[in-house]
Amino acid sequence: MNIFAKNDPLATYAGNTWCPGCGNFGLLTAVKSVLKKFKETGRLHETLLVSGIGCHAKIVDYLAVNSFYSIHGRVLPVAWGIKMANPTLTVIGHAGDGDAYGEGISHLIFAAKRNTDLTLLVHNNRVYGLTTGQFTPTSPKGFPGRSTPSGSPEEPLNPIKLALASGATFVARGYVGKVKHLTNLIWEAVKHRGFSFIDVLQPCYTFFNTYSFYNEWVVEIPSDHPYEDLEAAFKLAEKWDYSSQAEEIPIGIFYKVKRPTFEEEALIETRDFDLFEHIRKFHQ
Amino acid sequence: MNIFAKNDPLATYAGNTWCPGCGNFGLLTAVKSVLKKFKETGRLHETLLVSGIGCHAKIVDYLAVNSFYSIHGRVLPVAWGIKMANPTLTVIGHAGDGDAYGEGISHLIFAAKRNTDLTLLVHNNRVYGLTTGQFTPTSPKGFPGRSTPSGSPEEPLNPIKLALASGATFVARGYVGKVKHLTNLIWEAVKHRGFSFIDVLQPCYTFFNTYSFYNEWVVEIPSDHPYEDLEAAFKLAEKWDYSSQAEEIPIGIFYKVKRPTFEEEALIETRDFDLFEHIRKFHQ
Amino acid sequence: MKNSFEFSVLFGGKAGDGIRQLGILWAKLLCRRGLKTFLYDDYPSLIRGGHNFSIVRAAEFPISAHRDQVNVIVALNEETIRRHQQRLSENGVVLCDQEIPEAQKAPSAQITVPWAQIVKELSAPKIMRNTAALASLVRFCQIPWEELAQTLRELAKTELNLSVAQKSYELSEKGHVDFPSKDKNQAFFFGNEAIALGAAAAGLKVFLAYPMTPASSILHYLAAHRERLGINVIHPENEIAAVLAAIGAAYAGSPAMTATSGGGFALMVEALSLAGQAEIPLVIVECQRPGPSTGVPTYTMQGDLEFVLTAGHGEFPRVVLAPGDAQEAFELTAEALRLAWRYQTPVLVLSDKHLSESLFSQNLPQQFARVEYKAWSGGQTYARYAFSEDGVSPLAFPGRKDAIVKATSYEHDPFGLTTEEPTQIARMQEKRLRKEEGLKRETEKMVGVFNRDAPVALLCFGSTKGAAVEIAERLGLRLVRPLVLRPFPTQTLQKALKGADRIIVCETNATGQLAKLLAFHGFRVDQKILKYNGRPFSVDELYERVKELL
Amino acid sequence: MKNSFEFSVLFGGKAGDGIRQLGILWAKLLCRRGLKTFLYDDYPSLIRGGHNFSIVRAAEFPISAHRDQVNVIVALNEETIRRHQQRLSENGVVLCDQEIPEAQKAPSAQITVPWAQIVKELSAPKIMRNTAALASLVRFCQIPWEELAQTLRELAKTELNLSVAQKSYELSEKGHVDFPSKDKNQAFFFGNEAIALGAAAAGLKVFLAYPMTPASSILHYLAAHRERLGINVIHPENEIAAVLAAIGAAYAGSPAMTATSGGGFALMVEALSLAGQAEIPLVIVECQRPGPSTGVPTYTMQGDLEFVLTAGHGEFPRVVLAPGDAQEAFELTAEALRLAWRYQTPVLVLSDKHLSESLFSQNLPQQFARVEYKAWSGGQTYARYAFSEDGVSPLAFPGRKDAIVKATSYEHDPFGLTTEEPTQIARMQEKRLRKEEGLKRETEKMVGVFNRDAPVALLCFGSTKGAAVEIAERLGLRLVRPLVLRPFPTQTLQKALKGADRIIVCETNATGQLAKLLAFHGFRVDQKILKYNGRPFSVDELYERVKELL
Ligand SMILES: Cc1ncc(C[n+]2csc(CCOP(=O)(O)OP(=O)(O)O)c2C)c(N)n1
Ligand SMILES: Cc1ncc(C[n+]2csc(CCOP(=O)(O)OP(=O)(O)O)c2C)c(N)n1
Ligand code: SF4
Ligand code: SF4
Ligand SMILES: [Mg+2]
Ligand SMILES: [Mg+2]
Repeated sequence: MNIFAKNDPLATYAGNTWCPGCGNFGLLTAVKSVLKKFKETGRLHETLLVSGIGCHAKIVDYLAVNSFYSIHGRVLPVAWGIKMANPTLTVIGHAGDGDAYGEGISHLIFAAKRNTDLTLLVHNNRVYGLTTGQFTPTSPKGFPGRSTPSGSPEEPLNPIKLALASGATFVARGYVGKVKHLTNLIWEAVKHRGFSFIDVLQPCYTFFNTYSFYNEWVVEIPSDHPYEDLEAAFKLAEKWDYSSQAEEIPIGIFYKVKRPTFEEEALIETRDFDLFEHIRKFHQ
Repeated sequence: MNIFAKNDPLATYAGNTWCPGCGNFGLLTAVKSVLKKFKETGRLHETLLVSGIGCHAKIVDYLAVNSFYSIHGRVLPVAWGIKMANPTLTVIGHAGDGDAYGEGISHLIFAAKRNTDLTLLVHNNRVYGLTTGQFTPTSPKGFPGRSTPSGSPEEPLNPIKLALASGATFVARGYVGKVKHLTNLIWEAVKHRGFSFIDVLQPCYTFFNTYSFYNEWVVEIPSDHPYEDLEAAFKLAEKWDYSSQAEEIPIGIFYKVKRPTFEEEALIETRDFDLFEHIRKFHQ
Repeated sequence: MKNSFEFSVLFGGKAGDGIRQLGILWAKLLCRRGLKTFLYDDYPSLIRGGHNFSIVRAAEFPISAHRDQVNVIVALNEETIRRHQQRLSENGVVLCDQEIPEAQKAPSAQITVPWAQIVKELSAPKIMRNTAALASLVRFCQIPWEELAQTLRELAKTELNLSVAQKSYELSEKGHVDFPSKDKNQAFFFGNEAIALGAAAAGLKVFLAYPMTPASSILHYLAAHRERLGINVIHPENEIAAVLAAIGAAYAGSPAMTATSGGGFALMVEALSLAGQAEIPLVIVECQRPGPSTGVPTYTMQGDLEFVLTAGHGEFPRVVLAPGDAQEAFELTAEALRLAWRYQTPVLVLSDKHLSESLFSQNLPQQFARVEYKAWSGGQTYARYAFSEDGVSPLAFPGRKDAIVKATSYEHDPFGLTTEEPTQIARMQEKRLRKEEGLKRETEKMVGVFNRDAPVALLCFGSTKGAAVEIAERLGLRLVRPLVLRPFPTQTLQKALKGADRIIVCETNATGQLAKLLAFHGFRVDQKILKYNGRPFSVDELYERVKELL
Repeated sequence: MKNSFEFSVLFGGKAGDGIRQLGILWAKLLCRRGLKTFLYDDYPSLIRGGHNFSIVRAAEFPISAHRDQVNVIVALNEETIRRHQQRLSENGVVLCDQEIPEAQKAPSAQITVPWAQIVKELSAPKIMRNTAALASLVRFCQIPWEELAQTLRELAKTELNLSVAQKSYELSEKGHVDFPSKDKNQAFFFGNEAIALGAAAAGLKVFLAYPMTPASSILHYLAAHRERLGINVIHPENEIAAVLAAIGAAYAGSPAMTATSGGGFALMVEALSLAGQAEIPLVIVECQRPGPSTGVPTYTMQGDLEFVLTAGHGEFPRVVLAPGDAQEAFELTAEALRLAWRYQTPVLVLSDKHLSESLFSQNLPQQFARVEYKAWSGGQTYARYAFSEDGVSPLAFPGRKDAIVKATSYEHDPFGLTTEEPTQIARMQEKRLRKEEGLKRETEKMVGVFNRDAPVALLCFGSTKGAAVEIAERLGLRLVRPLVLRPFPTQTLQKALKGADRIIVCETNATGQLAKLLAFHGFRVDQKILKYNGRPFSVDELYERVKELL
């Protein structure tokens, strides 16, 4: 027996259990295209996915690559530890919005601050999917989830602004309705040295169907956007604050700069040592 | 026996154990002045302090007012819960920088997002004081703490930017070297309805003596600053990024706007109910 | 089984077919007829697709477990028939949609009705096939249309539902079952609803929880009813915030609770210890599911008992209560709040998926515990942690003019100021631990005993009650169930087990945690029946497992 | 005590006076003379002020505990004399600064030296009074100047230190002690240094920790030596990140560890369970301090034993090791890494403030455990969770061309893909739990026994060893110490306790957690000696407490 699906060397035999119409399918397609490039250059075994828990996280069961299906909110520290052990791996994190912006928000801020060399894709459906439809940090105010049947009382967070404020060096937004654009974004993110963050708009067909809303308002960021200008990025991020109204929802790269990575700044080459010499020197 | 110090109705009999020269003394003075105003209007019993764990946190032992000496990183959720039970209390949180920006950063973001009606004073000495001198999220890169003897490998976080990006409605910076200015800031923060955040520069005399650095660079924000302009606030916050260089360290209010509080938006009047009527209606 | 009417129906289909809702409506309809019902729900961790099924058992006698054999299978897809037809009893019938291709081939008696077609014709959403199926079942059971109509009117609420039901009712055929009807309506509660109501009845005022199966429905229920119950219901950023805000609320005077499953509880452990030190009345509901870690999120296991018994650093009093059905869930959750406030210490209610997400028809007691506490009567300087004989200090809340209320996580003196002085440290440890005496006294009697004199004793805790109680009756066994697991009710158990020749422990975990706990307290355990595949015991399965040992 | 030389000195002053450093230098100097030393450090949770003291005991025989009586008090302030003079033995002497006003009045023999003045004259920082004091002590003990000079040169390093010392040495007077000198240097280690080195020696490559007393010095030591030891040492944003990154690192092939105290460990519990399910070799060091909650952060208690034994939701194998001194700390931490990797499951090392922050002079063993694992030999499709007889699956790390390595928190099939299927769930639970057999076999012998045939047996674990071993020797008691607490070494303990008339358990907590564990495993406990004021047993105190019972 082996782990592969019948006709697809990138897929496992695990049956897909996303709802029909789920935005995760588009994301899966995009990620697969990126993995395919790795496969073509014989580097697929050097890629690794880390996921949280939630609908989004099932993606690692579907893909025949190295993966760590971790726990809710902890994609980033697990991925970080993996990089400590083996900085040559290309690590892509898959988190939900509950995952990355709720339970695990602290790690997002620190991954950005440290410029850890990995990519985080947040499958942002603005709802807790797998736990059947509660409001998340990016749900619009008034969202009638199961924990807030008369409407969420909170304004949403804007994760783009948060990532910018935390020092991320690659900040982008994608949309599963634009798979090709998303594929390119992911590819750029993976190539970027340092922490690459993509908030991926991923409608939840069952609990928060936002397709037509996004289709109406999503606009690609023009290529003359000043990618290295933090204030410009912040301004662009303010165009849409994750509410249920929009005039324009920019997708694409908001910000991209070079900064030394955590791995470059903090890690040393590990090696063995002579215990008894060490004791003679420091303990006698 | 009673809890009061001999000659000071605002102080307890607990002996002060901060190091001579500690910046916390200035903060204590400022807080005391504010509490004094409450005392004068007969409302001291309606004030309440919540602290984390660290040198900063000892402040609650020294003050003869209601307090909850909580655990490391959890000032804000405890304070939030207190407000749920009794929204009429004036709650002031005292956190360390390790506390608020490390262990407890998630709660800071959500207190800001929700606009919970309380005040958070971060005693930001940019070092873990009580655990004897490790680098914190706001230590400058290269800081030689006990966990990073050859220098911290990370760029500091800018908590002002973070609070702004998270939706805080009152964002300020104070300095213990300017006690009067600080007292006013705290007073303004306490009066503000919603989440008021003050990052207080508090030199740690023992592990990170920054007095002369701050004395040199601290500049009060001019009163014509556009307090309601988020982008202006962000720009001002960028003047100093918590590194060991500065050209100007603005102190004062960066940002201040009105927004409904969590308590207004989310809380209901609690009351008793008739169980058997409820059962007849929903369970039969 | 008893010589009395009982009837089981299995409803099966894909997630998204409304299987659960279908089972619930059927169960409720029967409750309104005065029957006792029990609903067991089996579903994988996904939102659409996969295979869901619910078994609704109804009887004239009290039940709180399901059986493997069923009288009717209501199949919304072919897979249901394939997976479950071996469960059909003699004369069992499959009700299914005409469109199911396999239908004709299945060996058992079948009744097909054009549910999909009905729904289509009425332009109803596809999920309303479940209403159509319900109508066929109702018809098959010779239950009058009016009863279904009324149930739908009250519980399902849309007109379209009624039309679909009516059409399907008309097109369906009668069976031969004679469904009894009693005078008195039965109340029905999911385990988690009973927990929520128990807390509310006892005086809960603040509830915080982060969603986690199988605890989430406590949050959903309380959120839906918050105005009615007068409770603030908050979904915060994570479990740590949930428990700490509950602590803050309790300190400031509001009875507060949180609920979660094992992984979320793990995140609350630091705060649990804080509640112990700061003497905060805190109630945590822990709804177990199979671990370790994420494990099998929508299934059941009693694998966290040892964990909750000693979770938290340092030593402090705590109570762990383990209800076995909805009625106990209600009573013990109310009691949890009472004990937490009476003793100012954390109390845990241990549930599991099988209790939390099964539907019971039981009546709730008229009498139940309520929050009460030793209030400070004013006078001298208030000392939050004043020494006292029973270890409990008079309580005042911040905001009153005559008291300074200082709570703390540090070791402290009576005023709540930090101490590092050795004698003070020891005295305060003793003060807190002294509460264990009162707690022990108050909980010592909390043991369920049935058939007190039978020579073979079956022991279990929590949701295993449902199956065990029937087995005990059927086989004439003694059934002994500790309802409190810490403090452990040793003396009562000793009495309850007196003269037992044989002691058999049954529980749904792999290492026999209750058996270990019994051994620790000096009890002999002769045999263990363990199950750890994520599924609860059905009556039939437990019967076989016990029979093997006798 | 043995009829052999021993000598205790108490150093006291304010935090910030350099008391600890002073004690350490003295201890090290004596170690270099070939004496055995033990340093006990008592300090409140503050940075400047308060009252700190260290007791350094030195002897010609092995010791790992302090005594209450001391031969010399080195007082950097008056308070030290007041607080401690009752500890002085007959002929004891107080060494203090001329400036101390009370000095003259104290009843005991005193030698005053103008330390403050010396420091001032040499324009040295005030803290260097500690060096001056050390020099007076050295002089008093008739130890040649050259020895002090060399120690200072190597350990304190500044010229100014030397000048201060020299001046003070000259101005101080000789006493009458004849301090022995042996050939062989003794090595010296704080408990936490031994833990760090044990891990490093076994093959640690990634260490992550968030500071928390009394675990922080593991972080500080490893951070200071990271280049030398070739280990990545990282201080992350919180304990949750620490443990999860350690898990990530171990999954990717690097032996990883984290260290914390009870409150921090509480935050790691969710991840502990993950390591159990995902079968990750994870080592966590838990250095206990008095709880509950923040408790008394700089003091000691053995209050977290029950917590660590069963922390985590669900059922999975784990090991809990409890060293009693530096040598055992080294050996058992190395063993922890070995076992974690051999069995791919979490292993805990349980220390406490008294072990972690005391200084021991002991030699480390030449032989010690190292990380080894069942490596995958390639060939067919790699299955991370392949079934095997001992429950351990061959290991491969992500990055190799021939393997897809999938780790998961869900219940899973051999490839690591999610399963909800009942048979698979049960089989995987069994697979993991099967590791307990091997673990049991490998750890069963881990019991320390002394005076095997004595009729009265003293039982203890962890840091209580130091005092207990001396008492056992002095009173002719049997001493039995489980070094592993899970799996519990029942058979070996049975053998070790065979024929014991009386079993006395001593531990530093309020509820007798080791005693409970023994009872659980069927052992009779006749008497308990508990201490829970945050202070460890001194030799003298334990002697009195045991004597009372005999
Ligand atoms: C510590 C913890 N808390 C709660 C849960 C329950 N849980 C599982 S998935 C999930 C929500 C997932 O939402 P999101 O991250 O947005 O992912 P989605 O399902 O929407 O893709 C939660 C709360 C958990 N597994 N662990
Ligand atoms: C969960 C937890 N982790 C770690 C600690 C140990 N600890 C106590 S104080 C402190 C650092 C405090 O630093 P900061 O918050 O900056 O406060 P400061 O002492 O500088 O005022 C730490 C890490 C703790 N008490 N609890
Ligand atoms: S619930 Fe939403 S996010 Fe989850 S699989 Fe269904 S459509 Fe996708
Ligand atoms: S260590 Fe620093 S912050 Fe703490 S009391 Fe001393 S000077 Fe103040
Ligand atoms: Mg989501
Ligand atoms: Mg600090």
